[in-house]
Formats: sequence, C-alpha cells, structure tokens
Amino acid sequence: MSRGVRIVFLGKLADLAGEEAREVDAPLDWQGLLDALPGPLGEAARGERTRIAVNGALLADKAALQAGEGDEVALLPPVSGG
Amino acid sequence: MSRGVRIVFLGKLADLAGEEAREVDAPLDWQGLLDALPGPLGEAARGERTRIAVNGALLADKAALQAGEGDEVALLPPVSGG
Amino acid sequence: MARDVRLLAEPFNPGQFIGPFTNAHPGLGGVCTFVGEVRGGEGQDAGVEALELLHYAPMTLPGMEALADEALARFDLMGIQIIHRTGVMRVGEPIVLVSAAARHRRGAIDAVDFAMDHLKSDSWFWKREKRGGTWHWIEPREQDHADIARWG
Amino acid sequence: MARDVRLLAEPFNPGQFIGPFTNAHPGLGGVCTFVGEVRGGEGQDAGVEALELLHYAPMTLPGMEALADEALARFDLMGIQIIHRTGVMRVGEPIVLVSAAARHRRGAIDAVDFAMDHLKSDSWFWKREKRGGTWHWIEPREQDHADIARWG
Repeated sequence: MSRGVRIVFLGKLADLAGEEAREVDAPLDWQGLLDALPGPLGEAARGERTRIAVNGALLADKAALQAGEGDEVALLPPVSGG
Repeated sequence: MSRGVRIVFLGKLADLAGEEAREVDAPLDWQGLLDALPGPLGEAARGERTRIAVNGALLADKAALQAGEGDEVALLPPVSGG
Repeated sequence: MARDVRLLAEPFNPGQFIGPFTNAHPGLGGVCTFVGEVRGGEGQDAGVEALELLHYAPMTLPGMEALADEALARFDLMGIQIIHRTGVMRVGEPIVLVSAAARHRRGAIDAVDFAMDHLKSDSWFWKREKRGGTWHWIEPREQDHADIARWG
Repeated sequence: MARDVRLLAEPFNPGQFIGPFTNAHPGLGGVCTFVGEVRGGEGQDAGVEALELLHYAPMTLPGMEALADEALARFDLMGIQIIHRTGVMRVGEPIVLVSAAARHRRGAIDAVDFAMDHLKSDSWFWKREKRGGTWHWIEPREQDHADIARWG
C-alpha cells in the first residue's frame, strides 16, 4: 500500500478531477498541493469557498497545509443548499 | 321533550352547578340568566373571564343575551392552559 | 389542499395518522408532526394519575376546523391534520397530533408551531388532572397568552 | 439524554424510527418530527428523476453528531434523533428525519427547526439531481445563509 498523501475530491471537484482521489508523494504542503493540481482543479482549490481538511479536520488557513505519509487531504467545495 | 332554554355548564362550572345542564323557561335574557343562577354560579357568569355562547356562537356582549325556545346557552369558563 | 380535523374519544396511535397523511400528499418536500402526550413523572407533574379533557361539541371541533383553515391560509401548505383526544387519559397516552405537509420545510414547521400554540391556549378544552384520587381543574397559564402573542 | 445519529445508504420508513424514539423517552410531554422527502412534480422540481447525496465519511457523521450535541445543549430536550440518507434517491423517498423529545413542546419544535436549518446549510453533503438523464450539481442557496443566521 502506498504511503504517500491521498487527495480526495468531493462533490463536483471529483468531476473536475475525473477521479474521486489520487495519491501524491509525501510530504505535501500548500504549494505542493497547487503544483499537483494544475488547471481548473488548482483554481478551485485556491477559491475562498473551497475548504481543505486533513484527516477530517478543517484547516482554518489553507496555506498552512502540512500533510505527511498516510494523511488524507480533502478538497471540500461549498455544500449544496436545502 | 322540553322546549325551554337549556343552560350548559362547562369545565369547573359543572362542578359548581352540580350538573352539566339545566332547563329553564324560554325566553331567557341576561337578567333572566342571572336570576336562574344564584350564588357562585351567578358570580361566575358575571365574571369577565366567563364567556357565553348561544347555540355554539359566542356573544360579544353577554348583556345582549336573548335565547328562545330550543336554544342552548353555554357558560364557558377560561380554557385550561397548555 | 387537504384538511383533516378530528376529535377522538379513544386512545390513538400516532403512526396510524402520520403515514397516510404523508402518502396523501405526493410531491411534498416535508412533513412536520408534533405529538403531545400526557406528561408524568417529574416536578409539577409528579403524582398525576390521569388527565381528563372535556370539550363542548357545538364549539370545539368547529374551532379546530377554523384553526386548520387559518393555518392553511397563513402558511404555504399542501395539507394539515389536527387530531385531538377527549375523555380520560393516562400518563404517556397521546393527547394531540398536528401534522403539516408542505413543499418547503419552513411552512410545515411554522404551521405546526402556530397550531399547537392556538390549540393549547385558544381552543375549547377544559382539563382536570387526578392526583391522590382527586380531580383538580387546570387553570389558564400566563405563558399561553405569551405563546399566542407570538403570532401577532 | 439520548442521542441517535445515523447515515443510511438504503431507503427507510420514518415510522420505523419515530415510534421507538418516542417510546424511549417515558415521561415526555411531546415529540416533534420533521421528515424531508425528495420533492418532485412542480415548478423548479419538475423533471427531477433522481437525487444523489454524497458525503465524506470522516466529516459528515461527526458533523451531524456535533449538531445533535449543540441542539441538546441549546434546547431543553430529553433526546434527539437525526437520520440522513446518502446515495441515490427517487422522488418521494425520505431524505432526512429529525425528531426531538422534550417535556415541553417549545423545546422540541425549536430543536427540530434548528437542526433542519443546520443540516440543510451547514452539513457535509453534496447533492446532484438527474434531469433528462443528466446529473447536475446543486449549488448553495442564499436562503441557506439566512436560515442559519436566524440562530445567532
């Protein structure tokens, strides 16, 4: 089993990515994440309405992302309305 | 069957009256009702929190009571709380 | 627009009303239901052996029907159901059930809230409770007036 | 104080939850329940063939549990139950059920209102609907922010 960092794409970001998750090398910081997500996916990651969680915990500041081996980084677009 | 006026006592007024209803002679006006209800029952009828209905229709002004043969006059104490 | 208003003299099971009411409104977004039961066991309710609800047939059901119509006019509903017990009940028995069906939840929830406030404070029911073998009449509460005043 | 929070991947019947939840709280004064279903048939909902709710396991259920705890802390409840579907649903299928049991009705009704506003606007679900054979993502609505703002 890979011991990199797993990036999970939620909601329509999975459509944008063409997959629900991908593995990248550890460690992964904010710049590394943007480098790993070119094009519209990277733009979405930068967007202020997209939240990022590491192992289920929301980051208050995305730029502070620090993920290591075995961590799961989730890209969370805004939730759908009622 | 009597064709007088039926007076119905609701809630605790039935306890006060010792019965749920009584028949009195028609016609019945406000003074006639008070004459028919001596003591605490008459006091309760006068009380501003007791409403009076004729054949299920609330009177806006109790003193305007006019009941004829076959009418039902209800004495309604305040409803119980929630 | 369905209106179903009933006075029941015998115990009822809320499930017998909620399912059919829901199924009667295809396309709905939500159903809000409140079921009130005879409260017992604690504080001021300790020692309650039974509750009796008295009504006045010429006024009580017509008043509930008028309340249902008011809720239908005031909120954006597909239907409303108001079921109320009369007679003697024991602790834990359902007294009242109000369900509102609507395309959007806000109307359904507000209609139930509105109907319960008015049923409790402004409907023709007189209650007494039995404690230690003796019946005691329940008086109006100040809170009831405050509840009604919420609706302007 | 009972808390029952579940994510279900398969269809459910509201009655299977409401009865047992009610029976689990002897002495209660009332139970308020809201059941939301997949809306269909009219206006902007015409032509909806199916709805899919996606969740994120590490966050969605924990978020619902935190919401239930917040409702228990905020309202005077005996218990709360939150059941939410995930996966693909057709029109008329229940999506969500929230029940609150309390000694007094106000707490039960307000808790359901509170939980629904937060579930709809502030929980980790992403929805898409199928129209004409094609899936479309549902975007956030302005109304959702207004709903949350009601609770200060």
